[in-house]
Amino acid sequence: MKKILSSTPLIMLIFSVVVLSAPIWLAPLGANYPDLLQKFAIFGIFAVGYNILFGLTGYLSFGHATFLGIGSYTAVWSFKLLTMNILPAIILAMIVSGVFALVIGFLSLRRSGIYFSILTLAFAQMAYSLAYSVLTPITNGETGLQLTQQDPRYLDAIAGIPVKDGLPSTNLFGTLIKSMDGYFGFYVAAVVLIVAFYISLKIFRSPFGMKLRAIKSNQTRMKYTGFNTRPYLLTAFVISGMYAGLAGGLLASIDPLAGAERMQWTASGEVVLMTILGGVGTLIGPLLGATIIKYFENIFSALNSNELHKIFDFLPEGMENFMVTVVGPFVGEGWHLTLGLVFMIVVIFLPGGIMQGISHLFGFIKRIFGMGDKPAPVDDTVNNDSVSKGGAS
Amino acid sequence: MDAILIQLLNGLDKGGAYALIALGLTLTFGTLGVVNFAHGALFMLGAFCAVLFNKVLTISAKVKDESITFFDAYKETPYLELWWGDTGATIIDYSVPLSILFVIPIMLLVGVIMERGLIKHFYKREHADQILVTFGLAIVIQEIIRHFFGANPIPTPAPDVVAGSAAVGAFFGLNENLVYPWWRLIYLAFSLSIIGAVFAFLKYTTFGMVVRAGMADRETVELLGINVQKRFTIVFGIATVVAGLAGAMYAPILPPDYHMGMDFLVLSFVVVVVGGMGSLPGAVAAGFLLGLLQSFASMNEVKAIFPGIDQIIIYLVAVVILLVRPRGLMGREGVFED
Amino acid sequence: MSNDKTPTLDRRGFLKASVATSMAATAPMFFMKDAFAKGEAFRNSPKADAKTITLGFNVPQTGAYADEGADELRAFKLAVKHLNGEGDGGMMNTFKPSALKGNGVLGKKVEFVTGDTQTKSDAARASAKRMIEKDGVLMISGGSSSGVAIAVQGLCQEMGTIFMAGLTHSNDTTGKDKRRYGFRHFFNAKMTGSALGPVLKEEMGTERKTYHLTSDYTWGWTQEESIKETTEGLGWKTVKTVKTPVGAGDFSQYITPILNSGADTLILNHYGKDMINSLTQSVQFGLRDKQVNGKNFEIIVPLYSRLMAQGAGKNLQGILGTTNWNWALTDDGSKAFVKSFGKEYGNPPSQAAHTCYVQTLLYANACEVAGTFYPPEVIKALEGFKFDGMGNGKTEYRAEDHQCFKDVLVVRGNDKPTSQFDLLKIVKEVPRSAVEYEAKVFGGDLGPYKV
Amino acid sequence: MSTTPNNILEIAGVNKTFGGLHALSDVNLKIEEGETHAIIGPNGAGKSTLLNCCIGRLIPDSGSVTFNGKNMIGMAPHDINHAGMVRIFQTPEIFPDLTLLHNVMIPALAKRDGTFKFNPFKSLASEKAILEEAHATLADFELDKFHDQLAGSISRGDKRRLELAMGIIQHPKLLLLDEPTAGMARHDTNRTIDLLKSERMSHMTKVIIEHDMHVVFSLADRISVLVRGNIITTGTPEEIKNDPKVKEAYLGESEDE
Repeated sequence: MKKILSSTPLIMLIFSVVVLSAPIWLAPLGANYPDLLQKFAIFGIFAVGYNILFGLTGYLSFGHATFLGIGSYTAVWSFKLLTMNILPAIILAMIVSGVFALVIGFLSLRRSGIYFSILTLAFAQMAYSLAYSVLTPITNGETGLQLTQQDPRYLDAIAGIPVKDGLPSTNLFGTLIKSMDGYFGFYVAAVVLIVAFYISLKIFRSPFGMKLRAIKSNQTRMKYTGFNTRPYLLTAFVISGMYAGLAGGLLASIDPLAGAERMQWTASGEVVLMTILGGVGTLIGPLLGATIIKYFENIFSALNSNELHKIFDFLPEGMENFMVTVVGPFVGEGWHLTLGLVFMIVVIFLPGGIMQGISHLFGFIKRIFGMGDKPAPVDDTVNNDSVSKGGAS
Repeated sequence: MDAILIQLLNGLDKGGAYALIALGLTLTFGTLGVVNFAHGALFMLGAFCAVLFNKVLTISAKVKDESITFFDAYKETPYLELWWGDTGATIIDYSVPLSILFVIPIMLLVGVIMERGLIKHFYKREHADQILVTFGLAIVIQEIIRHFFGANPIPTPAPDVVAGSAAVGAFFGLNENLVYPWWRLIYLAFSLSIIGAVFAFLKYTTFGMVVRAGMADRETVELLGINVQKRFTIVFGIATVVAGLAGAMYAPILPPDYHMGMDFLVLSFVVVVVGGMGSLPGAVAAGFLLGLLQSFASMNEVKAIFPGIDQIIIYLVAVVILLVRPRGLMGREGVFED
Repeated sequence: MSNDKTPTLDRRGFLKASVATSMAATAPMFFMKDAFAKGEAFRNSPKADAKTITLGFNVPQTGAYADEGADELRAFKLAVKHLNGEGDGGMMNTFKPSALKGNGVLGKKVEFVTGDTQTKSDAARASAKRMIEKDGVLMISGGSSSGVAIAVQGLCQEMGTIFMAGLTHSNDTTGKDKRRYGFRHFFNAKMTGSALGPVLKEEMGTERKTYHLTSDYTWGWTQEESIKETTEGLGWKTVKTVKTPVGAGDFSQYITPILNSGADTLILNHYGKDMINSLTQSVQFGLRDKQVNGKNFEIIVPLYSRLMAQGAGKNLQGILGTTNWNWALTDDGSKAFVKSFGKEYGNPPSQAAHTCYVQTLLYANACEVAGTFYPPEVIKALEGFKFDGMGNGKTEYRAEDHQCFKDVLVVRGNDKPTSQFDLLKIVKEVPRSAVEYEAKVFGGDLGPYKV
Repeated sequence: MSTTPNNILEIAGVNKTFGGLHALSDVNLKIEEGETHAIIGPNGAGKSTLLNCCIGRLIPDSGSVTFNGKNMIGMAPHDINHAGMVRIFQTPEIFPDLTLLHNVMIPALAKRDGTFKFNPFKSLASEKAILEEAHATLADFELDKFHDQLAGSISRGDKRRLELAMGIIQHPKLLLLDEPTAGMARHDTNRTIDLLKSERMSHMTKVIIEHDMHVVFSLADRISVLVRGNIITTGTPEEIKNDPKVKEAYLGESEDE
């Protein structure tokens, strides 16, 4: 039973169904509109990739948004210079961010622990500052890199694609998918997410992934066991950098704009928070973390007293007003407060992030119904893969 | 030449501020082994103690503005001045330095509550967890401050006598254009004395010796066993007070707003790490080094050669130092490396 | 005219309904890029029998401009109230020529949704997309920075939703990045320069040496360029222009070189927190007490915002700058608005609030004039629209670049404030003719009506 | 013992100082293939320093370490491992966050994959040979019943045997054991002795640092005595037992053993 549930094809099947049906089951939460669904998928990719570095090796990078930003810039430049087809844009985004990750990773991985973190942070801050100001000819600074009608788009010109009035839209081979607008964008991102998740799953369950986890557990031992740990770390760094580049490229593919703020330290911090919130080193956790943070950012921030009244409509009037008054400070402009509280509550009560809460919950259910050793669905590997806590430093 | 001199002074001034802000952070790192992302928020809280003190002192009577009927204006003269005359006015004028008396107990209380209530449960947890919980706390503190004070910066002036500039150049018989704000000179002196006081405390008291032993080897502290918990609380309290003092005295230079802590957070981390984790002299040295370099990198002559260098100099130097010296300027092996 | 349109609205309404009900399903029509599908149905077009329409107010609710955003939101709510015929009507009573009836827009009650731009392009676009995709808004307004305005404006062009910009001062918004679907009521750096020119000449003569500290990003650069153009036109010399990083906090290292530069005028091309900090610190460095070249050293802050100016406190007193609007204006429109806003919220409106209120009314009016919500028609109604009674005198929405042309206020930090709101004193209302320029100087392309 | 010694490890003239302290001075030692060689000596004699110099954790100030005919000095730890010299640490160095099974799979993979191999798409479950060997090794060490427990959660004695298993699975040419029974109860010590004498390990060349003379005399073919950074003598257990220098060094220096 356990074996079947943890088999890769089954996990992938369940995962794909869950992801692709998101527009349906997210409807009650008011989160089923295209833009947010796209953000879920894209930041999910970012977090899943980040987890390959942080979750497996324990190296806490504070500069991964740099690669996301570089991916976005690369993709937009591909739209400007080459073609509006998203495939070359995304591939180029991954290559270019991979190259940057190789250089930054090579230098930063000469140090470990917090020294590594600060090195990545320093590189990221330099990239951000330069992109915001001095590199404006490449990045268009604060406004962000945008498409214009006059862009050359050499490949499209060669292919004889006519220039229309207004800005062209990104597409996949012109006819296959005409535009990345709306749900199309989501489904493209969702398919990429499924592939990205599959690769992450394979890495987690490969000897390579096990070695990365061993590095996290005891790097000194790895060296005396005959492994050169630096190339392993660098590979993980570059893979996660390319995931970030992929996410950045997708962001630009769906909405062709790339801004420097995507590379700010707060953006790098966000992916760290997503990963920890969901559960470091678990397969699904980072994805959950990304979803929760993006949900707060987009839905909680938009609630105002009008909407609250609608939500609490079912209560008697006195209660309704009371609830609106109580909840009011935590939504709308107060959404940061709620997010801060969620961070604290999760980390205080669930040291392993939300995934730990979920596995506790399944344990609880099991106990109540006196069921056997049936594993938690979807992500059985979580239990094996999750990091053990305590004893740090 | 004059330009270099004044940038030197400016660099020292900046360095003093950086060192002071980083001091508490490195203390928490070194002794408690906690990565405190709420340190910036504590700095901000200190500044808002000064703001609050000023606001309380300047409470004045509401008057109806006759010309416009919908809002209340406030009388020019606060109650304090009405009651105590010139004495009251002087107290208001000196509200920022006086607020120190008020910052110390408040921040100590905040520190103790924070350590007892939250931080102590995170000593044995992973750094990632420490980051998440303190970052969450920082956001919560920020939002509470915003709720009461709004998002805009609040002017918190220095006393009138020191609001202007000191003729530094004339004093040393140099170019008389060489002036420097009094308050910044005071801040430099203030940070040096606080740094000195913390060092003296650690060096010449038995308590300090235990703490230093702890910074050198955390396990030893635990083995000592005698009231280690209490000492940790006090150390955290000291770190909080230092952060608060740094913030309160900074208010005249940078009108405080709820987000100022986050703006300083990254910088203070860079200073601490460049100095070497857990090394107090390292943090001070790194503070001054980065302050001076930033000052000189901002000179027009330098920027003409390297455009944008002033924006990245701190990070560039951090990268170079960390690549050349594995543990920063004065860090020791094994601290925060896993 | 509106009667003629009714059947079309019906058909559109039907299409809209079918789209709406097929949410989450895979109906192929959902994947159409075109905002205007068959017929003249357009994105979020309201059903004929719909009682309400929704507008989207996208303002910074967190971050440095949160207070400004909160004030914008107050103005929007007030505007919605007035449009729906509640309250005292505010500037609806002074606005002319007005087609507004006080029964909503085209007989439909106005509702609104809000969102947080965080003063970040990505967040602002995400928020705007949510409004368009989820909440079905017809128009988006708000914002407190040019980067955000340009980013959202670009998005709105693609989505076929009208964007009525809030506070944005960069020349680019209606210059090289102008869009058919974007409209700006606020003034810009170019107009600031033109307005300041005569006052500077009058007060400081023609022989000055200026030193610029400029925020190192697009808005800073355009303002520096515009001010330089003006001052050099007066015969002033520019000693040095220095770029400062955004959010530097401590500007001392950029201020110290000024002391020895031989300049006698400092121009701070900073906004928001940067402006407060650089101004506070410049004053601490004794710049205003200095005598250079036999003249008093002067500081100029070309773009003022009263809300932000509060943070600079006394340092602001006597310093010249410009503003789009000030609550102390005494024309009927301003008075009506200040009264209405003050009664509602207990404090006077900021210029950001004013511009957002006006933008909302202008959009509603354009819909009434066009007799439809169909964006191309509404745009045509706005383009070249001339109006008065909105607080800035006679105003025109220029068709070529969607920039409003109106009088600009030159103000000075008040040295004897009578209340905590009385921070700026109006020095001069520079007439519209003095700040006008040709649309083509900035280039750019509005793009198509239909997207 | 053997008259035609095939020296697998030759330590010649190795010096190491820490500050002013001479941890090792002019140490010469030859380990013959197939033998079990014990190094004994009082606390602080430099035994662990000597091992560290062999496996690349420390670099001697002077002298040479030749393993299998190759100079080891300056080589990275992972390369020394691949040359066939494997060390078992005094305080167990395992992977506490991994299961026991994975703990022994890692060294087996190192043996097969070399210092670096990028194979992200190969499934762990498909590593049949490695899995089999890992299970067999765990079984040899009576650990297989814990194979899916985290290594950090087992007893200290089990951890030490786990580390031994991790060393054995690499089939090293030379196994360096740093006090394999320190801190163990008598029962566990005997189990360890039996293991080291088992068929699987008895022919493996081993260097053992040990305080417990019972262990030393049960296992060692030859013994070297290290005192204050000097090898004072090397010989068979019988020779050492009767060597007056050794007696003097031990009785004069150390109170317990």
